[in-house]
Amino acid sequence: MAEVTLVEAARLAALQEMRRDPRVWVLGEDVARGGLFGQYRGFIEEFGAARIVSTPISESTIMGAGLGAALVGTRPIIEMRIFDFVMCAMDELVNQIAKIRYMFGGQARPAVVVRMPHGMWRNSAAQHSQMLESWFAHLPGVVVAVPATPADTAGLLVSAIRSDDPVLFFDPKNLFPLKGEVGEAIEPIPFGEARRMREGTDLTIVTWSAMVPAVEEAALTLAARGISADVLDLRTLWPWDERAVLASVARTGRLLVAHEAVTVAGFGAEVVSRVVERLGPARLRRAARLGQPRVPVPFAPVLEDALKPDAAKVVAAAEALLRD
Amino acid sequence: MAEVTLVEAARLAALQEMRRDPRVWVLGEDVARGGLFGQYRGFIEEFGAARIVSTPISESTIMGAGLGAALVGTRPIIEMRIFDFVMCAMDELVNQIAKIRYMFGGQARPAVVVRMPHGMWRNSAAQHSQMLESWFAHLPGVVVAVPATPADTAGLLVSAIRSDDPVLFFDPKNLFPLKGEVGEAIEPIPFGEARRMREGTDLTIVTWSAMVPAVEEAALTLAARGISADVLDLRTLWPWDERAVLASVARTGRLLVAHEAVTVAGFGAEVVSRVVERLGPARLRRAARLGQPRVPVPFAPVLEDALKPDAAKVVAAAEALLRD
Amino acid sequence: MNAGGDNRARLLALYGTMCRIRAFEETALAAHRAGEIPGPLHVSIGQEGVAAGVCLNLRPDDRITSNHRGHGHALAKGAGVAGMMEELLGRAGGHCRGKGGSMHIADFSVGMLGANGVVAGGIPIAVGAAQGLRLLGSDAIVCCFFGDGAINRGPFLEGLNWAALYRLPVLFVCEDNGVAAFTRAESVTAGPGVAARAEALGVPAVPVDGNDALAVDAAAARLVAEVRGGGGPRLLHATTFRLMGHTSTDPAAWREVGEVEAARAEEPILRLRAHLLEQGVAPRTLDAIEGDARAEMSQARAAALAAPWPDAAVAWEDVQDSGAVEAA
Amino acid sequence: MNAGGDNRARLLALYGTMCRIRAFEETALAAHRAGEIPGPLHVSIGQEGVAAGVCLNLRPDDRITSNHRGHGHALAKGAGVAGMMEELLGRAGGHCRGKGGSMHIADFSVGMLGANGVVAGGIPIAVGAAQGLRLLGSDAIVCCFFGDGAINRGPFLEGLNWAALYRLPVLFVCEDNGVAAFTRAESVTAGPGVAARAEALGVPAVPVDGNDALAVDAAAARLVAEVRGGGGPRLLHATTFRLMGHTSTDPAAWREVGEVEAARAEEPILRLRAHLLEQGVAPRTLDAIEGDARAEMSQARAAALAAPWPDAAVAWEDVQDSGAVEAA
Ligand SMILES: Cc1ncc(C[n+]2csc(CCOP(=O)(O)OP(=O)(O)O)c2C)c(N)n1
Ligand SMILES: Cc1ncc(C[n+]2csc(CCOP(=O)(O)OP(=O)(O)O)c2C)c(N)n1
Ligand SMILES: [Mg+2]
Ligand SMILES: [Mg+2]
Repeated sequence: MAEVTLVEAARLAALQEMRRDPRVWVLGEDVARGGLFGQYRGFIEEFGAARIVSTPISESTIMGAGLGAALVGTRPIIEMRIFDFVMCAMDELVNQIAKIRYMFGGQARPAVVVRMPHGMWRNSAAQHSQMLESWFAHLPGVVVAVPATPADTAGLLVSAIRSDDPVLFFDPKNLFPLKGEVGEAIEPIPFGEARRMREGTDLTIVTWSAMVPAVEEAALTLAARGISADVLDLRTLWPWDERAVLASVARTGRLLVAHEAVTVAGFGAEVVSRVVERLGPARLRRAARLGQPRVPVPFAPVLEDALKPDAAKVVAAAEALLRD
Repeated sequence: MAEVTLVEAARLAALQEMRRDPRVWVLGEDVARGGLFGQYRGFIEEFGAARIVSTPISESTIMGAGLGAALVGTRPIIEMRIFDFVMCAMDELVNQIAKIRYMFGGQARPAVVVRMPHGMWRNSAAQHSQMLESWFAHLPGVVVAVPATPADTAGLLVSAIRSDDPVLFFDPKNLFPLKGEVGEAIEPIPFGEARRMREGTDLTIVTWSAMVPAVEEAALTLAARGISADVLDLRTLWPWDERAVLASVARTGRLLVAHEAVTVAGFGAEVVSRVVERLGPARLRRAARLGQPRVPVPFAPVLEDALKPDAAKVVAAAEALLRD
Repeated sequence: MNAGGDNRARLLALYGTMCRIRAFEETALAAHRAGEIPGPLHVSIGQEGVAAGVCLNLRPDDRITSNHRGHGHALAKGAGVAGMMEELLGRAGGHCRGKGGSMHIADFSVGMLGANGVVAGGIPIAVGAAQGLRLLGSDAIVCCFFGDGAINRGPFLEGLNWAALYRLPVLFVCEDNGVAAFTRAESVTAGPGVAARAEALGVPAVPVDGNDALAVDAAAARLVAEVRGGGGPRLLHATTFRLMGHTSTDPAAWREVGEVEAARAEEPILRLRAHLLEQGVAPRTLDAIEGDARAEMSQARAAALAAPWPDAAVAWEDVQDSGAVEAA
Repeated sequence: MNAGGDNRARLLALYGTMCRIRAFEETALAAHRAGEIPGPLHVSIGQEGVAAGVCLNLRPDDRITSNHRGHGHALAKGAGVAGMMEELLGRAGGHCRGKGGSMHIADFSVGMLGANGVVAGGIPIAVGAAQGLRLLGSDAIVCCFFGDGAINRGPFLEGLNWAALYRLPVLFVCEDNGVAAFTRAESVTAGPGVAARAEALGVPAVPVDGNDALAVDAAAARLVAEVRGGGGPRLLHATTFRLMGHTSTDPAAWREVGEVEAARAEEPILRLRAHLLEQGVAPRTLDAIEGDARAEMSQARAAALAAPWPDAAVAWEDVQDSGAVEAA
């Protein structure tokens, strides 16, 4: 077990899988230089230019070529640099990758991993800070991974690379420096299993990705105030661990979903709705969501901070949920 | 008042607005030939090639050029032909149009209408049948219009053309032949006001776009079985008429949201969550959503029918909601 | 090209493929009119020379990508007719289990990686397939078919630049029928055309009369050899004519008077037939080939019509392994 | 170009603009290092000749679009410095009220339609703006700045084809600094280059030494006249050199030894200065211009530093008119 940063954990996972399987390769901008965040540092030396392909600024083709290469039996890791740039490759992702297995009646298996570092990060403003993971939970044909710790990032990336499904892998770029333990041999973590961050009895908090540290902090504050939160990090949004959430809310009767993405039509809505449908309103005393207002991400720190969901807002939302 | 088809109602609305305001113009593929569905029939003769611009198959540029033209003070109607093709223009829509007013601190007003005929239509399969309207409710900076009748299509299109906000206008292509009354002078319909399709007391059904006729039929069947449904067609998803929904559910205590789109993370989740948050679970006896399973749209009629939410499924869902 | 008997066999094979494509699509049109085929149907009648001439030069393990007008490409690459016809009719035995239909016809077993409902959608897939094949150590190549309308979409530039950069084994084939849907190519395409665009992106381009199947065959033979030999990508610019409307329901009323009639005289099957007759092939040999093709396709239609629909349960399959499909 | 006194005034104006751009960006770099400027900062130090030489030929009602490296374009088009500096520091008085920052710098009051965080994002906007201007009966033109990295994205092809097709008044300016982020242009760009690509799309292209501000001015004067005269779009291919890293935090360690030093000798401000001295302009005149520029920018920095932050409430404004913003 070594203590490494989240971005290094991701690097180690990709490294392990590329050593294990010669069909795995990487394509994206600047990947031969290690990638924008160093997530492929040293790969070009070990795997060469045939497997570490630094590409032109051609997002449509990065995505579409990854798909084509998967159709002949390789297993590409498609690196999108920053999530927002995937908007330049949506036809390839939404109309092609997500549908090709179905549309062709199972003839094709687009076994790609699409890596998309997402979320707010160092005041990068509206075009470099988006979190639209809920879009892809709504899109049939893809797995949606939203890890938040070094170990989960590593384990889920291993699963993603080994999966025959296309996996949309949302690297939490603001958490890249976060440290944690990662094993020598990285074991795959199954999709659809939440991680219980904390056991509690008063309310259930469900979260994922960049919000996880804020929720962790909030849970401590709440504990200090005598409020015991049961906290789940979903880790993947499709599939997602409905069972764990239902079991928790069945006990606590109160549900708060906290995510960095915009609240309106965010994945929090799915979680709340599902709980209402499955448990029935009677077994739920209160439910609420915390996310960004429906506003693009601004540049100035004072503005970004005003919108960004943080620990204090989680605490306030949790306390409000208990006041009735 | 004349009885016209939905597509003709849309044509009349655009015609009226183009006559009223010389800054309004249309760009898209084959629009000089009247558009794929005849929604611009006769326009080239009246307005000429400067205002009815038949373009290359260049969706990125159709969208982006519309934006640029708005920035200098014209009011483009951006015709996307079929919704799914907007995937080729998502950077221009999501990263540019939706954000430009905010990102530039209010200096710019991207007053565009983006028309995107969406939904299942004559067995067009996975790449020509999508309904992803919930994505855009989640996207700050845009209005989302999802009309379902000739009158609403006409009135909302007039509002869209006059709006300084970018309006994403989802033409319900499967309902184009539907007939209804449209006034001589088409009055704008405000965004965010639901249309009450039917008054009732036993449950609230919320719906929009292509699902509206199926829900109408279902409500009749339910009535015949002694179940009285209060039915709302939202007409726009952002803004949406939360007030009308809350008032209705406060009376009925039961909520069914029915849409053609995939249920998971669809806009139905937002409606249910909002009702739970606002009314509190105690005032809600049951809630459920009906939509497509999380599956791409298949080609064969027998398969499409199996997945498509229809009147019978609405009836079944409503009855299930009343069984407790 | 080969000489003598070999050459004659090759020409007859070419003729046979073209007749089969024509017969398949005429049968499909009739089936569509009869209400047996739902959904949009794009036929390539008049363009058969390109698909047949190019694919004659491909190996079974070579791959192709196609566009919305893909029946000809699929048949020429060897796709099974029964599975194609069943697919068009939405039957269980279709290559795509009835989930794709005409616009998504595909037969991976013969390297046909799929038609595409998005114009230019096949271009990045083709370059990636070529890159993947190289990584796997194969010397198979990829042939990418698209229309003149596709050259105004971004992926054309990105894909050709990419293929040239990595010297990928891709043969791009632009089937230039002069129209995109209902719009004439010259009214939406600036500059000197597809070949100049390709050359400016580092992809050598060769023009050919796409209605002269022999010329297509010869040009493709040369280009396929160059591509397979490691010379990097090439583009074949094949001019041709779409004798029918954009879809089966488009009367193409916007054509000029006499335009289609004039084009009929230049259509590729007639031309190859004339050549073969000149070469001394007996008319009845050719009639037999045509007749066989028609019979094959009629039988396929009848068989498809008698074939079972897919089980409704099939609609929930082939989505993804992870995660339930959340039945409605 | 004008001769005699007029010409000298023009050259001094050019020199002044370049010095102001340099001073602005050096000041911004210092402010970034000092922690006053958050977020990514892309400076164009070494490339000032292009922005200054081109924009000298534009009218106030002409429009420009820019990319992520937009300070020079904005300043050359006349954007207010105070509003720019406040924007970089995220202050209330920024042109974008602190919502955009460096990467989204914009000043619509002078026709600067915005920098762009997406490579090639400005291209379709520029062509549309030109189409809109024509519809409104204006003879203003649009100048669209982008880097060599943008020519591998689809919008380059689509936008140039579009502009040529409709003969739109757009001057495309490719600032070719030979690198895209951390990757050399030649390793990602196939074929003969941007000019050939433009010509293949029907857009006449002219090469220029972008570090020779006089040459840029002369070429731009000619092209702007052609574009405004209704000749349709043109492309100016300006070769130049980025003296700094990709962003303010990139040490550009991947440059070859001596590469930057060699380039420094060819940088555009030095070159124009040498020319002006040769023409008999007194050194102190030039020193004064430089000094004024530095002073202006230092003051702007100090003023911005003292300026108020935006109210938090501003974060909820400028989204859209319809629909509440649903405060968290
Ligand atoms: C991205 C995209 N835009 C628009 C369409 C609608 N469409 C289908 S085929 C077609 C014309 C294509 O023309 P071309 O590529 O020349 O092929 P052809 O039909 O002539 O064989 C259009 C516009 C589409 N399928 N995809
Ligand atoms: C679509 C997209 N892909 C990637 C990026 C990340 N990125 C920002 S600038 C840049 C390099 C651009 O190179 P060039 O256009 O030559 O401009 P230069 O930086 O040299 O001025 C890249 C890759 C981006 N902003 N947008
Ligand atoms: Mg064509
Ligand atoms: Mg560059």
